[in-house]
Amino acid sequence: MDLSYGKQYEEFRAQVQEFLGKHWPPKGADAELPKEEGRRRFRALATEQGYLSRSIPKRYGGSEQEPDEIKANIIREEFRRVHAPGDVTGIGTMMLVPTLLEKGEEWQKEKFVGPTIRGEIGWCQGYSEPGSGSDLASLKTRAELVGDEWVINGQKIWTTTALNADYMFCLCRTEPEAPKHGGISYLLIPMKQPGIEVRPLRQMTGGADFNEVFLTDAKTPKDWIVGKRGEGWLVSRATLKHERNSIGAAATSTAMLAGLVHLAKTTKRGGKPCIEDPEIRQRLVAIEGYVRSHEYSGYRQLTLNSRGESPGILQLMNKLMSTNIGSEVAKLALDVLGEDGLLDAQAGEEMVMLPAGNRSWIAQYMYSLGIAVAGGTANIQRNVIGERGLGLPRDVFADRSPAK
Amino acid sequence: MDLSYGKQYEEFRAQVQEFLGKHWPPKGADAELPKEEGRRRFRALATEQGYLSRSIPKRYGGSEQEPDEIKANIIREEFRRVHAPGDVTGIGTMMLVPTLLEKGEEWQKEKFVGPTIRGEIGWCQGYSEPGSGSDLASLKTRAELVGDEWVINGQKIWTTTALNADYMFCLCRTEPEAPKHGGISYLLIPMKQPGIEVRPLRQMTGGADFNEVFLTDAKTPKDWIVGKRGEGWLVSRATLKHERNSIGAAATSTAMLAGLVHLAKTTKRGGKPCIEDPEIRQRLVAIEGYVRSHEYSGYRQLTLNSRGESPGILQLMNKLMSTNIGSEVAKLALDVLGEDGLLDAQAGEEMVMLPAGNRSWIAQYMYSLGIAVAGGTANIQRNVIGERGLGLPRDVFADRSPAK
Amino acid sequence: MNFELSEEQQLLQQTVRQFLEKECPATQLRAVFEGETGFEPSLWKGMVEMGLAGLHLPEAFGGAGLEMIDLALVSESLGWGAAPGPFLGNALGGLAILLAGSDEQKQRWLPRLAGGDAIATVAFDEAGGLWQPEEWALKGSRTLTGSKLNVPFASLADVIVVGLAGGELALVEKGASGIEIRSMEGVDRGRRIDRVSFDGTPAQALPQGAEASARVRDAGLVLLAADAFGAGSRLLDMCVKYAKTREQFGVTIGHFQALKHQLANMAIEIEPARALYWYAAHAFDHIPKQAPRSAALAKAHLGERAMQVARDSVEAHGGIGFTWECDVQIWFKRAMFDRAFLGTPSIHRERAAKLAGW
Amino acid sequence: MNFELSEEQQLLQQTVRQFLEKECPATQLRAVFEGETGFEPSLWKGMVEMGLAGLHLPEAFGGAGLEMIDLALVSESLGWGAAPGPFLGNALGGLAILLAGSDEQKQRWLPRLAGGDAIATVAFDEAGGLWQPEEWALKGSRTLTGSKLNVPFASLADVIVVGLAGGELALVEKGASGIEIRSMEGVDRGRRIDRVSFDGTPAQALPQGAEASARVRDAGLVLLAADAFGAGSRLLDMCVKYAKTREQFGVTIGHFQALKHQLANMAIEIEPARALYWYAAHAFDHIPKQAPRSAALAKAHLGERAMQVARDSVEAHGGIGFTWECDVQIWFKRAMFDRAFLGTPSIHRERAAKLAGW
Repeated sequence: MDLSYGKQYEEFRAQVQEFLGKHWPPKGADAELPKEEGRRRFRALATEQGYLSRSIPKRYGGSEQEPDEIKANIIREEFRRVHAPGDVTGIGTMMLVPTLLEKGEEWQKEKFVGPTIRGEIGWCQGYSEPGSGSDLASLKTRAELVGDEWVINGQKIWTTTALNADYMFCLCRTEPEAPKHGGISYLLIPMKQPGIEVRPLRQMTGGADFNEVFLTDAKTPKDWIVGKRGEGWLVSRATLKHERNSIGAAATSTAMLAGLVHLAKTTKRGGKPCIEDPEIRQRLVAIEGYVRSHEYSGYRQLTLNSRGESPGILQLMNKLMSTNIGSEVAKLALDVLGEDGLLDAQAGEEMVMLPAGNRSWIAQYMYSLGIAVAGGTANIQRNVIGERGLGLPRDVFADRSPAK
Repeated sequence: MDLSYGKQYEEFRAQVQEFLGKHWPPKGADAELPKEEGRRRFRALATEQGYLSRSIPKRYGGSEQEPDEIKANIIREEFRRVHAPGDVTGIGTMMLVPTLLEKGEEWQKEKFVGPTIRGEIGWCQGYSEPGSGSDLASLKTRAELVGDEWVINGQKIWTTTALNADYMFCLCRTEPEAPKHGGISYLLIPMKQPGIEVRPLRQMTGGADFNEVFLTDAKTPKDWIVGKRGEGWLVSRATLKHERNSIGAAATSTAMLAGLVHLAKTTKRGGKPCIEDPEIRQRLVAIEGYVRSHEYSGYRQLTLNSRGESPGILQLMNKLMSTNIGSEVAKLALDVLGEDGLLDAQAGEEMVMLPAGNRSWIAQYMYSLGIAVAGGTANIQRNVIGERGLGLPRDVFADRSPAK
Repeated sequence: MNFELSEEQQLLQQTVRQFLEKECPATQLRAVFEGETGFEPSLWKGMVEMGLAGLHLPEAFGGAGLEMIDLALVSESLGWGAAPGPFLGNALGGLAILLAGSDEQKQRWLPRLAGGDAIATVAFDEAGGLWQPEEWALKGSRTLTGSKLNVPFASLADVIVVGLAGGELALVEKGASGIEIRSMEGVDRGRRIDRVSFDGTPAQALPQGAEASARVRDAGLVLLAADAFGAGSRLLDMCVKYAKTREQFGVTIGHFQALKHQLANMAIEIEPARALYWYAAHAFDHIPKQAPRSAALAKAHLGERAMQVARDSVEAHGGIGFTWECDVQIWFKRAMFDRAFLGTPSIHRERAAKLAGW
Repeated sequence: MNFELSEEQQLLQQTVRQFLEKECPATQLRAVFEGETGFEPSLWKGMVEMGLAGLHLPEAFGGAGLEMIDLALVSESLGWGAAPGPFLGNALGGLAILLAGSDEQKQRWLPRLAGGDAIATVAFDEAGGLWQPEEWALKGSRTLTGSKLNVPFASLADVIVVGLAGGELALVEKGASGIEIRSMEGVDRGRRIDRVSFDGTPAQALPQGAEASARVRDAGLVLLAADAFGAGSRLLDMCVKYAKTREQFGVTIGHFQALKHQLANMAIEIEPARALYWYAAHAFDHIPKQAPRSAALAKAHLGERAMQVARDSVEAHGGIGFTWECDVQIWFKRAMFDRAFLGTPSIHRERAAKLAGW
């Protein structure tokens, strides 16, 4: 066991630092460029160096590097340290690009991958519908081929970033006659068109991180389909494989704990800091037991992933671990807050990881439930752990989904 | 609302006290009688007075009183106060007698009820089998009519008091061809016969409150059957209606809490009594919240039952409330015990309600799981609350039982 | 032994519920919840006409002369309906004046409170969660200088009962000089809370304040426990209904055993606690020795249980339960108020331990 | 970054497990568990031959010179198999002598301990749960008078490492005068505990005791955490197997979603905690600053988690899980030992809070 990254990785880290020293913040002529242009230039340079878009082939604008989670982690660490622009984040790079690379047509890759990883175009995801939550495959949004266009009608929900997105990758029912999972296609749809209306979806916190998207005779070209007709379900499953970054999940847990400790130190009860209250101390350390378990399990997953080995059941647990920890943190925080538990949540607050003020802890108290939902409800997670992790029988009602 | 028993009941209490003053402990000539004989005589007197066997018709040796849970409660209280022998307890009086009265033949009532309520004969219950726990109706013990005798083969488990019982009331499969619930008959079987072997079933505590009963060509007369052939399931359900005494359940919870408080006061940690530890105090009061809820809900059930009204969902919760409280009490007790958590359970200890020494708290720590099982597992209880209490759909697998 | 509601009491609860279903249905409730003031005069007027404002005040003062249990039953029904408005502060303010006021003070205020011509509230909390009479630090008698937090509907109140050092109580009237009232933007938009600052503000002491203030606090604990029970049981109803209608995988989600058991657990968390607040309310009038501790225990337990049920309710509703549009949020925030107002569960658990002599 | 076991380490665990499956199957295990002494010489001999007795001792003393992580991995495997015997006390006793002993003391004892010619144990606890070095009150140097509780296999030990006031350590040899050893009838019959009383009993101080005792305690915490993880994960295995074979209502009970989710919850309680004890063991040798706190955290967390998993396991087995015949009880009691020995979770949570400077 060795928790340092090891010699050759520290050398790699040095190279990254040297590169950053040279190029960020922009030097010389580049320093004169407008901000966005400067960032664009820097990203281009960093990609040449193989620091960004590492998993993307060169011909689509990536740097096509050997997968190495540890190098990726070092790059994230060093770039963050100097606030240099890293890989463009968001659902486009995280989910659409890997899907296109695996299942898309050549022209689709050429048209969409480059601009997406350069942040020139943004995406949103059209999966969930009001009637289809855990039972996603029961979605009803219809797409009909009329001439050389798809005409789409229906409603999507829980759509983040829909307001600014240029395109949506969307699951639609194109083969009404086909069985549940077989009737779905994976379409790419321009968002800026009359047939699409986006309505922010307000949360109990008062903020609105999500949207509803209403499609009324929305249109998209016949060939803007990824995979064949009726293969949409499989195409969408393919992406799930790319969802990972276990470290990320654990980082959230550790950040929440740090915030909670800070809160307990700075909040007084009966004149004394809450952290001196024996009961609070017991509960804090009890939570930390879970947090460190998650954090160190993240190290282990990182190690195994970087070797191309599977962490097995562990990686099925990340979401539920975060959910459980988030909820315990939130409950203890509410006890620490005392009378401030009467205050309203910081309205419009983005999902808070390390809450700043007490009002954002109230938001956190509510978000800790939202998180549960975002990752599929806790019960779905338990099904996954029980069935895929422990090999227990599948739910009677859950019809076998073709992809697994 | 009025938590006192009210005037006419206090008068009744006075009568009971006066009676006890006269007759317990035995006076005059009775005082000379051998102990058992003295108790028998006293019970006879108390029955004449209408204090014992209140629900049993006079012709079978009872006192045939109007049902009145409050009077029954007062009698229990006063008799307990002076340690006078009350109604004979046990599964015979609690389950068999009510069943016979409702479903039995006249001759069966005459033969069995009197001796049972006088404590002259003892019973055990033959329901559960190794393969049939929550799915009781799947029981396999066979009884075949050979000539004018039933010949019984099979195995029963969780049979309390089997070692001393004179008879067993037993569910046996008599109609192998009939559907699951329809093939069962309710037989009365003499225990003292070569075909029956009783093996004590040792628990994790080391004690043995239960037994296994092996029936190998055990025999019982043709007419020792309650209800018709194949009606055994319904006959056995009928008894369940008679199981109640909500106060009893809550009394257990309050007694456990009292014991726990005593333990926390008398056990020291770091030189100070545990009850001064702020975390222990928080947990104690948190448990008390559940205990008092249970206790006061018991008052309410008593009130409603005494009016012949149904307490509804509350009544379905008594077992699970006791289970949950028992388990929380046990866990806190183990924390209070500290190093003594390393000690073995008081072997052979009967189910402890108000544990005496630390070793019996260890037994309690284990029994708090056993209780869950005894009342049907907690999951069965949750099904009952969810289905009968909240009207949610029945489990897919649980085949409808005819009686409900 | 009779531990069940009388027919009158059952009728009282029905009446309040039916009134709320008619006068404060979801749409109306939401409008008030999202509105400027959180107060709907016509709704309050209706409650006053039902006699809810003076239920616990003597008939001599225009009240109904009923007991704490009756007031608590109303509180449960209001929690069940998440009824917005000043019921709580008004009830406690009136009780304070009744128990601690001079005849003149009673004459001046109680009839108006009972008749809905005036609204009262209580200003107890001081920075640091100092809710309990023995913790109050605000000094002064004829004039007050300092501030109180989390005062329900202070901006609406004609008279504020202010807690002072030594557990004393004083009255401050609407528009008194040097008084400043600022909204604290509370989470329960049906029961708004304000910060009230005094600067040489004239006040009138309640003669028996020191003797009465703890009792007023206990009454508050009982009413909050009752309200929390009402909110929790309503949330359970909503979840059960949802489980019976929402379909996934071709069946109503109530078919899924895990959810069914979660709902059963919610039921066993909340339902038995009804008797806990009943007992505390009964003890308030009939078992004085047990009253303070029963109130603390009921408030701590129900504050916690209802809050947990509220969290479970969001999850039981899936994504939609997390939205503003879903009514769950309104009761969720109701539970947050009931849990924290007059002190969090841990505060009252520790008080209950002390009161038991532990 | 490499936070995974080496092939050697995986092999080590496999070897121990296979040895136990072969030499200590359920029947054999039960025989020792129910037997007089809880000790099976041939089994211990086998472990010694695998090098388990001296795994952490320098090769110079006949040990394998491995690290705490390796010792902890063995401890996990022993917990997994509920292996009866003196491994724990022997390992800690040896470590104490190694860290605190004079060259002569090391020469005298370590080779024999590594070679299985002698067995060591540790006597730390004093009445009142005083397990921690800073709490020890037993005084004396050349001779000891007083008593120690919960000493593993004292009756078996050739040498007992005794904790003294000031965190000092001393050796007492088998049969020393004035020593009295009485069984305490511990709950884990695979790791018997005795009460040891001294009356002018000759003892030999370990020169570096005061410096080493806390570290020996920390080692104990790591080993107990590892053992608890082994026991908990084995219990989970048993429950999953049972859920896949036991039938009710015509299907295996694993089909019931409520049980499936309970098993999933057990898995998420125990499985991630593996990394927690790995980290503590790794820190013991490589991150000295974090070693004490990581050990306390791992022991508190795993002591609690494994115990809860054990309780859940009884329920997951239904009635049969409550019987003596069902193997669950053996691991249940293993978990009880791991939880309480060297101090309950709450003790180490408070220590962890202090060590964080909270």
